[in-house]
Amino acid sequence: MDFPLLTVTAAVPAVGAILTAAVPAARRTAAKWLALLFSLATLALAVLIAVRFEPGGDRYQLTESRSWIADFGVRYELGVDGIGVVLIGLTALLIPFVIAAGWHDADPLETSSKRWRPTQGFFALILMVEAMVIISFEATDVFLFYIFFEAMLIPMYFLIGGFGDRAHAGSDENAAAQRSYAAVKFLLYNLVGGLIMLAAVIGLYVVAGNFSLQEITAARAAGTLDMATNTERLLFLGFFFAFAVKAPLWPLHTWLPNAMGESTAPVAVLITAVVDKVGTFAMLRFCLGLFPDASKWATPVILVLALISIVYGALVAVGQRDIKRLVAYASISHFGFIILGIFAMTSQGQSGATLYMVNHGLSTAALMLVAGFLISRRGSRLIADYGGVQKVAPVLAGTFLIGGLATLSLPGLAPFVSEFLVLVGTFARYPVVGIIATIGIVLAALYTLVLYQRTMTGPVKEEVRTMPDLRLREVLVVAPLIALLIGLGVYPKVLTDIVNPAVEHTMSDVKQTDPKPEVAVEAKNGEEAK
Amino acid sequence: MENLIALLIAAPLFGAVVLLCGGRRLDKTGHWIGTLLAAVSFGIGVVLFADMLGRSADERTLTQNLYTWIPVEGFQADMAFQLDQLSMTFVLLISGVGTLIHVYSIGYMEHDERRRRFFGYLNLFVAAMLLLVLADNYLLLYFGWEGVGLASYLLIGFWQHKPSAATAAKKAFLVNRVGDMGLSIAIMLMFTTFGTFAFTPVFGAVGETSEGMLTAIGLMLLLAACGKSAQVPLQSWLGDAMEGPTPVSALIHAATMVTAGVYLIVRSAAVFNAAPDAQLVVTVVGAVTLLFGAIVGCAKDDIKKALAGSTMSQIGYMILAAGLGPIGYVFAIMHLVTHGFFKAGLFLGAGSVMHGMNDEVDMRKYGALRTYMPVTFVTFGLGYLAIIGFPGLSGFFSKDMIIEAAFAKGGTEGWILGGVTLLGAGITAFYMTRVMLLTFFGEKRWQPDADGHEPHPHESPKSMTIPMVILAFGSVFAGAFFEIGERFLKWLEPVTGYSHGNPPVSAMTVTAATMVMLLVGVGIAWAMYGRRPVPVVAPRGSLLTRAARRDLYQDDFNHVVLVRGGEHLTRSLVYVDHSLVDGVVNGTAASVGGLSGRLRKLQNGYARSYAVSMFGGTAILIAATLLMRAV
Amino acid sequence: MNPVNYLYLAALLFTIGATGVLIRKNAIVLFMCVELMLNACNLAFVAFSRMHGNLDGQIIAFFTMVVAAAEVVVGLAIIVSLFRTRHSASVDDASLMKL
Amino acid sequence: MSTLTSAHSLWTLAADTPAERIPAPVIEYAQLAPTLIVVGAAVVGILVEAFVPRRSRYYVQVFLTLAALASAFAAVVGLAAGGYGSTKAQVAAMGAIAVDGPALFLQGTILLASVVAVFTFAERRLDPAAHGNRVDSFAAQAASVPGSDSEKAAVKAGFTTTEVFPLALFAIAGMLIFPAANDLLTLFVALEVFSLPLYLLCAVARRQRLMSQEAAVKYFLLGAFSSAFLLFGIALLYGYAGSMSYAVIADVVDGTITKIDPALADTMGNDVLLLMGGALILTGLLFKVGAVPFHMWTPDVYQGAPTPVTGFMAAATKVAAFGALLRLLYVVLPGLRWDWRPVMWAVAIVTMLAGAVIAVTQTDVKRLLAYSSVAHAGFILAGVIATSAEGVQSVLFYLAAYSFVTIGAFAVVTLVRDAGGEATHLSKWAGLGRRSPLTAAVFAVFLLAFAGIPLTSGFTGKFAVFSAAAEGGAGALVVIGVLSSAIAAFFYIRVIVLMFFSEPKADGPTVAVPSPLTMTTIAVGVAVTLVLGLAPQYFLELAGQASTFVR
Repeated sequence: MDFPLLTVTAAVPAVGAILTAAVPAARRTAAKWLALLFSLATLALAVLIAVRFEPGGDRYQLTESRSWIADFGVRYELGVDGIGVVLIGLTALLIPFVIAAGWHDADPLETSSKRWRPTQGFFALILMVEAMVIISFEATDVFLFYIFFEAMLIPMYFLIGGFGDRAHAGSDENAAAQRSYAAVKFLLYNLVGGLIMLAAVIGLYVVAGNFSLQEITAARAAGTLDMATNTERLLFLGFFFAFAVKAPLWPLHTWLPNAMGESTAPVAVLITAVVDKVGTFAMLRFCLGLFPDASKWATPVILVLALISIVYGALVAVGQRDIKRLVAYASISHFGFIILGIFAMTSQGQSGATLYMVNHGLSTAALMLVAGFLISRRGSRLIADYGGVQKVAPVLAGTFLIGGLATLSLPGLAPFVSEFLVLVGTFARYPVVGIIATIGIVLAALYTLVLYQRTMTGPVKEEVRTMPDLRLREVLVVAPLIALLIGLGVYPKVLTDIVNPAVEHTMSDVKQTDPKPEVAVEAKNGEEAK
Repeated sequence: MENLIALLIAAPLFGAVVLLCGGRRLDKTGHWIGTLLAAVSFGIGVVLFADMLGRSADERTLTQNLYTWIPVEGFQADMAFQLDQLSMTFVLLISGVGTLIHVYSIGYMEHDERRRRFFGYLNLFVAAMLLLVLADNYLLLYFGWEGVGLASYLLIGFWQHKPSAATAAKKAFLVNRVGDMGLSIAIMLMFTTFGTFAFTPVFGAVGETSEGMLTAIGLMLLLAACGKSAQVPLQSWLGDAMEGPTPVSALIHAATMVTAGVYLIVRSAAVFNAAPDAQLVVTVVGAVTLLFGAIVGCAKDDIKKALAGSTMSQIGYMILAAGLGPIGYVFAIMHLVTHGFFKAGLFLGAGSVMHGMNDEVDMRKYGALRTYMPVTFVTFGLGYLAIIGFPGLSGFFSKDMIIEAAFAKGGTEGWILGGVTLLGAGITAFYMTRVMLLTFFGEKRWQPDADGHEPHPHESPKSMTIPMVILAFGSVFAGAFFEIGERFLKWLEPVTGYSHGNPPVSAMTVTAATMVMLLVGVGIAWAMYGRRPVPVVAPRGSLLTRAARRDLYQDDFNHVVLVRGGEHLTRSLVYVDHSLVDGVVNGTAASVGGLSGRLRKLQNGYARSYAVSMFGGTAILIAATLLMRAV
Repeated sequence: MNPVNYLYLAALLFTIGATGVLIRKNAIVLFMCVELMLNACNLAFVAFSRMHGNLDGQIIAFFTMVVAAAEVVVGLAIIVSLFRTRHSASVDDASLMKL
Repeated sequence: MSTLTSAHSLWTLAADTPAERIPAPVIEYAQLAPTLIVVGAAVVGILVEAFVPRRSRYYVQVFLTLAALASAFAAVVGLAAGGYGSTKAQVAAMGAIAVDGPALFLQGTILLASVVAVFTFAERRLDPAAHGNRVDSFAAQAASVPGSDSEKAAVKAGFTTTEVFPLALFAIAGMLIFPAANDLLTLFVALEVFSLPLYLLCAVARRQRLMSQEAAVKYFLLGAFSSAFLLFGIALLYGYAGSMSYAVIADVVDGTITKIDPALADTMGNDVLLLMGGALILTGLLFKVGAVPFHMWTPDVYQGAPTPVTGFMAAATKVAAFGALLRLLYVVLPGLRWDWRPVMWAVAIVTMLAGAVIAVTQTDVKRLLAYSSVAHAGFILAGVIATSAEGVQSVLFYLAAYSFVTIGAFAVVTLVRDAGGEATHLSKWAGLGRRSPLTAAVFAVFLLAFAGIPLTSGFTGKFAVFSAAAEGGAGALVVIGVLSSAIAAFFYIRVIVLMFFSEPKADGPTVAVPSPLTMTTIAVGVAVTLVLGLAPQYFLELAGQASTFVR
């Protein structure tokens, strides 16, 4: 409580947003650098958090608590557990890449007026989103979380609707129409989810009388706060619905392809790699923490939905004609894995799910940003318009391939670790589910390789022939991501050490223990012993 | 000493990284770096081998634990290696033959502007394969396993501008993925059963669980093996994989990739020994593939495809042997090694032929090449004799052992398997002789290639012929060397165990029978292709021939059922997603809009109608209040 | 006679007034109907005050008259100005704004 | 016979109630100060119209009005500080007017809202000056026919309808009394006192006078109609309880009254009187609130009236009317809770849904806001139904939050103009965000507040009323409310899409640069919206302390 590190971490990008927005219209580049600067400062703070955080220590650390709205029993309570730390890290890490990748995405068109300052707006909004995402990863007060969970929709909405692809199939009005359709769809889906959650939040308030996650969880554990079974289930559903829309879980997913398809690649990354993570994160922290019994009650259905997401998402991805939509459906499939891991209720599953959030963020970022570079070159999102790119732009193709391999979770790249953990974790409790889920790894290979084959290999298309290879800025964006993917793939320990304790807490919230192996092998950990 | 193990992998891996990230500036030197690092790896292997020979049989296992890879509660995966005789064998084979193929490629890929990348991929391939055989737990093995898959994907699809190549690469990777499913499920089963998936503890605990569970694990491992080793039903990728440059085929077929399956099964001996049913399935798969490959091999006119068929069938032998349990493990590996020599030799020879014939692959357009490329002819010939099991050459010993072992299985199984292996030997003799005759004997049937260049065959450069020669030596003497004094048996037995089984017939009889089959096969082949001229355009051929040409329609089956079906499925799902899932949402929105449109008609602008609604409202209000009281 | 009857009368007048508002077109007539309703209320007030034997009701009656008068002033002002612009006092003609 | 006795008793009664028994009334001037100040200022305003020369009238009136409102607000604050809101809450003026927490809170709200509203009344920079005279949103001479020579002359002469200020003051005075009224007579009179000036204010728009007058007529006729219902309800309730005083009626209703004379005993038995009376009074109040099905005047009147007036009405009227409604339901009819709650449930639900649904297809900004105000009435009703201290608190807070957002929004509407005056058709707002980002952004903030997006006052208010309702056991209502606010969100967002994501039209409207007056209004609106969204605690406490009625 000495130095409000968490508040500052969230405040820095917010301040940055305001300053960036204030930059005069002419000084566009200044705005960009300012935004980048602030995002890097945030990254530094996030690293500081990770350093200050002791994995062995209390469940929530660096906590802050101030009174806020006493009449609603709302307090301004912040605190991070391992899961929060890594996700804050992910967010703070990706934003600079998003900004750098979107460097030219928001340069104003000629037709716009003097006072219209899209560039400033674009970067300001990105920072605003970052601030809100970070604080919702930090909030340990349900109301506080809800506020930002909802509020972040607005800047996202403007990012999607206001800054579509320049490179868009079809006429400009048509593009604008599709774009605002996507934006509205995104907002309404999430708003409806959020409002239904609001009803549940109110219900929780009526039942519990305050919003402090720690107090309620403690009270639940101690049995001093007992909810009627049905109440708990209804509240759980209210919360889960909102998170499932955000995540997104089948059949609430259809906003994602539109949103990712119409928005620029960096924004698409922002959506799927950062904002959507709040949904899965909230499932882990709030659904399980507040409503353990209801969570267990709902598990079968949720597992089935997650399975559908995995298989369905992958299959539909195979059938896409549009690169970005394909990636979107791939993400839907991956979110299926994450949710599967969370509700498998095993430490492997949940650690895996948490790692998955990070790794999916990285891999999608890599793949999507490269795809964005590709699209910006050719001016089309249609897979059919490409072919033989590897001949003319080998580096681009190579990075694209690595991104793809990460997406199909090849061993040695980070996603493999998380995906396998999720599968093992699920299998340990629900063998059949686990086996069906493994089909996902084949399908993932299918859509990734199909995408790569159709765009990068084969005879060189005329329009592609003059395509330049990655520029320095672009390489600088992609290279670190790839490095991270490999690094976390061969040495994921850095994350698991932080995450595991938090997961243990979550497991104890839901009063679950890992299923014991049939045969207890003494020499199990003999290797480390040596 | 054990700290060297990591270097085995590190060297080629380093090469791969350097070559792939190095950029154009390495184009000049790239291939040398690659070859060098492969050789380094081989050198270290030899050092370690020498060291291992220096120890007594029971202290030959070295382990090296780098760090804990994935630690989550009970789930502990280590980045740890284990080097025992079995791994050693593979290390030498992989790095040795691998290096030779590197050398060969220097010449073969000379005119390809992406040669640097090619060598990068080759190094990656070697590294992944070494990781596979050195891992001390199944998850790490899985790492190498998929790494091999990736490398094969990159190499098969090396000529990406050819759509066929890209497709073949994709196919190989996907089919392998299906196998990988098996491996990952097997790992999960081990984890839930034993709480670990490291070799030593798992094999130690085998006794403590049910046979059913072990059978399940065994079958899953077999599925994995089928994927990598191109066994029925996952063999379809192997033929297409010939789209890759010939050295790649050599590497895949001789040293890396397809041998992984055999390694997996032999490595998991403990599991299989305890699961007879699984073993039976393994032998069946092996037997079926053995014949399948052989039959396919008989009908192909593409020299590489024919050799591919033969590989399939030879691997079939090994799998079958591995399925026999302690009787067969050693011989499976032994055949694997000898096969590594002669198959590599054969492929390099084929490559050399193609090199001389403007990359023509159709054997019907070869003929009478023996005089034009003598070295190739001789080395290829020796490889040929080795594979058909000509007495004294390596193939003879290793294959003979497997056939004996098959009989030694005992009972009707023994007879059936033995019969199959014998038959296989015969067919092998037939199709290899066919290849030989079509390529090197008979009259010239050369055709100008697409751009009208008349082929004028010539011997390949030294960088290509030298490896061929070395390999030829291997294929001639390896078998004898292993067999004399049962060196190989003594070497491997501590790891895999060995039992004689109960051969119903004496070794001599088996050998004699094999000889007979061999002669029959060669005879028929000579009768068909040696005596009468060979048509340049393949005759329609019998039903079986046509079936064999199309891989016994197994691929068509895949195409119709999986590919077509899959396409339909995805298309319909896309439709569902758009019209149903999304339709519901848009529908609700639209209906709200419609309702709104209808409701706003009520607001018709006439003050009196507003008054009416007020009046009505009041009436209802009063009525409701009274009603509340009434009820 | 029983004061309840006055209530019936009041109710009757009120209903007539209300009906008039609903069925007549001319703004003035509408307005007169409203006045009729107010007077019906007055009647009710007086009757009740008579029943309860206190004067509140009668006092309100006076207030109501005052208010009604005020309403007339405002109302006529508006209606007249409308009439002057449109040369019609029909409320149905005044329906620019709808939907 | 019976007739005879009754006739006789009639006579005797008349005889033996001598006039001197009526006690001399006591008036607590200090506690009625806010109202008195405003009324006084209104009267002075009339005199100003009579005597001050035309040129300087505007300034005098504006000054007078603002001064009056300010001092009235000061008085309210003083009373609240003096503890009249809580401990010393009492009934003043012979039981006619209550001086208690809700009354003071609402009076304060009304006064502040009126101040900012009056700023927009006084705005004279939006329209180009006519013949060198600055003009505001009101007709030069309301009496003259639009387009006639007399009007032209009036414009030439630089006439302005400064009467609007005293009129507004009268309306405000009525509104101040309305929520404080403690007997039915005061309720009725106050209703008329604030309604009549509003009818007039609706009629005096400078532009589109036809619509303005039409709005006035509709408003007037329907208003009169509804007040007739109200009055009849009062009559019946009086008949039931034999008294006008809330306290007495309440006692009669829940049967705790001590002295029961036979006549009362007779009428008390007759619940139909009570229920019908209650229902009719509700009708009257729900009309002012704009609840379905008594809402139909809202869109037309909101659209036709001069926009500053619309803003004023939309904010202040709602506050006053809901205040009166609260007092009626919480003070007079709590005994009847089990009868009116279900009915109000139904009304609230219908109001929320209908308002939201119909708004979806609106094409005119003012009508859109009108329907949204209907939907909001529904939300507030949800808080009313809670029948708990939290309920009152939440409603008070919501009203405060809502009124400023509304005035601000309508103030923005006055800025967007083209040749024909305000460009209220939505299609004209296309691409406003490109032309003048700031205006669009501000309006977006208001829309988001309406939509109840977190970090705005709208969210806090919505959370307050819904949580109160939920605690009152109206969970289903909350769910429906949530759904309808989802629908509502849709059309607010539509406007945002229009402003920011669609290309501006060539003949699009221009955004007038207003004087500091309107700027203040808008600024205050935004400030309140954000403050109540980010740090509402203080105001919630205030509303909480003010949530007990005196009886």
